[in-house]
Amino acid sequence: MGTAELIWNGVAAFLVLCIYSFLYKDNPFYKFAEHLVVGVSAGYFAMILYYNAFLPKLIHPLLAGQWWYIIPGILGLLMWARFSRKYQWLSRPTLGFVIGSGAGVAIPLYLQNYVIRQVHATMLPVGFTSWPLITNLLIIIMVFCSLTYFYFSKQHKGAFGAAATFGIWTLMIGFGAGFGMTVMGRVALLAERVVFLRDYFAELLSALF
Amino acid sequence: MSFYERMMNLDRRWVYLVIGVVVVVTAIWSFAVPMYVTPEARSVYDFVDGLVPGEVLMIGVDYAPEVMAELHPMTYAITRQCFAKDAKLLLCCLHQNGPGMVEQVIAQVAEEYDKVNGIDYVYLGYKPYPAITILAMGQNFRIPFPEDYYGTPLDSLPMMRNMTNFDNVKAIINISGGSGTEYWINYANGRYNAKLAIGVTGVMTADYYPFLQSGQIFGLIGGMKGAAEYEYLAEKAGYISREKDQLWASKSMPIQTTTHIVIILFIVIGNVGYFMSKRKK
Amino acid sequence: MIIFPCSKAPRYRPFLRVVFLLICILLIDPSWSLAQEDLTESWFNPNRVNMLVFLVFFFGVIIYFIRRAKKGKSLFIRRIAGLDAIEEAVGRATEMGRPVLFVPGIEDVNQIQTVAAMIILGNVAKMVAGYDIPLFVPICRPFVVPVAEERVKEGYASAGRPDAYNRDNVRYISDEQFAYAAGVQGIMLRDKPMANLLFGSFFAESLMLAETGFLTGAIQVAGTANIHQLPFFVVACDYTIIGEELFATSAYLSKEPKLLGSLKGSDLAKAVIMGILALGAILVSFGVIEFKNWFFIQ
Amino acid sequence: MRREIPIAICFLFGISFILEYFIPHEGVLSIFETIRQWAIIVIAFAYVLGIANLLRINYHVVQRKQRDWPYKIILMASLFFMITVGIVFDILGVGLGGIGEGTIFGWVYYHAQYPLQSTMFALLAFFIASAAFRAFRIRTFQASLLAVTALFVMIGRVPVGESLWAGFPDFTEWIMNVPQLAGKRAIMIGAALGAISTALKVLTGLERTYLGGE
Repeated sequence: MGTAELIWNGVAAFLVLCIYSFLYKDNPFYKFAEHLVVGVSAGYFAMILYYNAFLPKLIHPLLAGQWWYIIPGILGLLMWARFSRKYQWLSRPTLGFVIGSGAGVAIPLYLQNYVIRQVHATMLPVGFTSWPLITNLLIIIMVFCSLTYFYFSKQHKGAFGAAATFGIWTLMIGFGAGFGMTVMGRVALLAERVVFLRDYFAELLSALF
Repeated sequence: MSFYERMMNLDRRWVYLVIGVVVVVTAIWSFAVPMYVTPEARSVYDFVDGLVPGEVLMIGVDYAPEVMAELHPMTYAITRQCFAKDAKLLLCCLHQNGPGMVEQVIAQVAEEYDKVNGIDYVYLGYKPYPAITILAMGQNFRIPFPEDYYGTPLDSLPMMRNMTNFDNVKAIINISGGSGTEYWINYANGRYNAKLAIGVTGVMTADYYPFLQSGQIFGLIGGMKGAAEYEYLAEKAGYISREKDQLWASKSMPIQTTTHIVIILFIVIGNVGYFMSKRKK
Repeated sequence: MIIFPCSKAPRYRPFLRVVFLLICILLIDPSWSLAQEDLTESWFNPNRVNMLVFLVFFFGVIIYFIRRAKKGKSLFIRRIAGLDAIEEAVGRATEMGRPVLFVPGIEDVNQIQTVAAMIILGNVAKMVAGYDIPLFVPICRPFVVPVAEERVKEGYASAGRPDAYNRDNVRYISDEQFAYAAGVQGIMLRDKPMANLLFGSFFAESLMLAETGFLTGAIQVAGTANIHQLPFFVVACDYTIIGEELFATSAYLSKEPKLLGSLKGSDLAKAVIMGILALGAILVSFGVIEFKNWFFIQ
Repeated sequence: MRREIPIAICFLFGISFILEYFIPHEGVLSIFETIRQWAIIVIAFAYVLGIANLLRINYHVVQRKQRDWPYKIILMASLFFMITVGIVFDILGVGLGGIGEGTIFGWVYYHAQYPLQSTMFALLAFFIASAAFRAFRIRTFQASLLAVTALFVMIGRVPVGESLWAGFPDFTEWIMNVPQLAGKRAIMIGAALGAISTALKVLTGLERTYLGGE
């Protein structure tokens, strides 16, 4: 590691420690790091949008004579009508475009991936003769009861209520499992950071002495 | 406040401190962890191990530097194993922040094994819209990737001469930190019947067991632990070695183990405190 | 509509029509068209007939129930617990004179969850308006800013307090997930809101926000349809609105009875799905797989 | 008119995208792909609104010398710095401008933004521990289910689990494949139906609150 890199990595290590100081309590170092990350990332995104969206998706096609790109250009400019109190309403068509196309794309995809595919996958052979069949039956019962929990047209009382309660139990087991599975990934992130600090300080010590 | 109540309401900063100390201490003084290999990770390993020299394996790398800690070890281990078996490798990247990272991996490992670009491996590079790209590759690799990452036309690469689409690769392994996996399953496997295995982050692992169960994927490497299992197998066979610092996920396993134990202990302490203080009342 | 068989009990009529329609389609399209031919020149994808049927059915029932509600027929919808939780949290904040924080998730306004969050936001603004406590709305995507501003302004106006609206409280923070989380944590730590309402599409930052919120002693109500983040909200928040309840809450809060019709519609769809599931499982158990195959989407 | 035209646009684009799902025609797909790209362009324009909002609010704080105002200067300065080295330098042709490796922008990304972000992300390791410690109490039956499952899965995920009980991996897998899967499916189905019905109300203009008041 050269001196320049040692200094740059020192900056990074200092910022890492600033963030971790938050774990003790809010303090000026954390505040500094917090405001820095917000400012830098806002600038970073401006870059990303300028270089990956504005230039290649609007300016370059327009320069290449694809005149229809003027439409998104106008829609985009209309958003700036928000700066004026009087002409604010001009930004609404753009909102309509973004929200409408978002909803339109989402509807068939949600139905396909989260409803029909799931229904298809849940139609499992059931029975009482072997363990896999019993497990399948259990899956279907659990899906049923959990769906009952999301049923709004009926009070959760009696047998219906019992099913919904069993449904919520299923959900809780699922949440517990989800939590347990995630711990490892989060610890991996911490380990990566600690290894970074460890290696940096080892380098620093060997450079100094 | 009684002892048990104090135990129950321990300040969170003690939890943080203990976790921090344990992680740092384990990072400095490591120890060996016994390893159990899950069948879903072993089946990926066994498959790659069964490749005959000259056969082509495809790896789809779809992740950004943020999840490198968990996924990079898998990419490295599989690439090394594949080259050690003298199999050929076809790579592509469907995540916008990934292409440079993949290039690094392949360049480094190819050098280790004296493999030549265009003959022993081809790196196709990056294209946006994974769904469309995968569908197109199912027809012909040349539709989305007329040239490889370095700008050479595919037709002038010796390895690509007899390769049209997924029918010409033995299997695809997708290593992914996001939704790209869905597309590989739905399109590469679902539509074109390509043999598919995946390596995903720990958070995502749970989502893909159903596909393993239904046979849509033949193997699954799940998160840091899956990567460590793979490294364990690869090390035993001599494809990677601890001396050359080629095991990363395994190095993190002691930290995982101690941290998990600490968290579990804290949960137990909290509950003991809760029960005992309730009993006193 | 005449060709559909009608039952004497009108309650079941829509259900029977759907079943009838499904059977018709199954009869008309016996190949289940698992065709693999090149479709790049055709105008309809026959592999997706099943999707079309569901879409038409689902749209049909929703519009049917909304029209029924418009006609003034009363529809029973059970009380949604999430609503009480929101009201209670806002109530506590007003009692204590401390701010309310509303976090609308980190996705753009073209995500339906964000739209649902915006609907809820308008009503929270209405609740808060009368009490002279600030309502902070930190935002992650610039496109959400105008929508949130409008919703808050309108909420204050409809409570008769347009003067209480402070434009500076709807704050764009950053597009970057963790920079945004850092900014929201900053608000939590230093402005000490009493009620943290987290609604919308959340990712890994969910637990950072919920834990910091807990630290500051706020009452927290969270709601998301992102399954992977629900465990963390359930663990760290006082009340969690799960999945569909988020949309139900927004429908309920919009206070227009006709919009509740959509809840009825999706309930009916759920009932049909349960029926299909049961039927499918039984048929598959007896070795009949054609019915199941019909639900396969390419 | 101020409301009808936006709603009409919303409806038009929404319905077209639904239809697109059913049309495999290559020409049509490429047109829709182009329109999808438009959304990205429009968002780039909206970003200026975001930056303006950020600057306005922070400028107010500095101007009125409100709490923590010196930090707001840091925030604004770092924002301007990034934009200057990223865009202005590039346009003016100053060396080290633009984005990518070997630019000032790249250095700041690798040595400030990336470590800051990944450290924020890594804070989760601590939060997940404190949340588990606090919340996983055997208070009610539901809470116990949550806590016990989490505990089992956590033990099952580390190699130690297997040495405690050989069945741990299988047990964890069963939990993932049966109750976890079933619960997840039910939430997915319900949430998707709720989302679709909300989307439909938005498309048809029944739900138009997003447009704001007159």
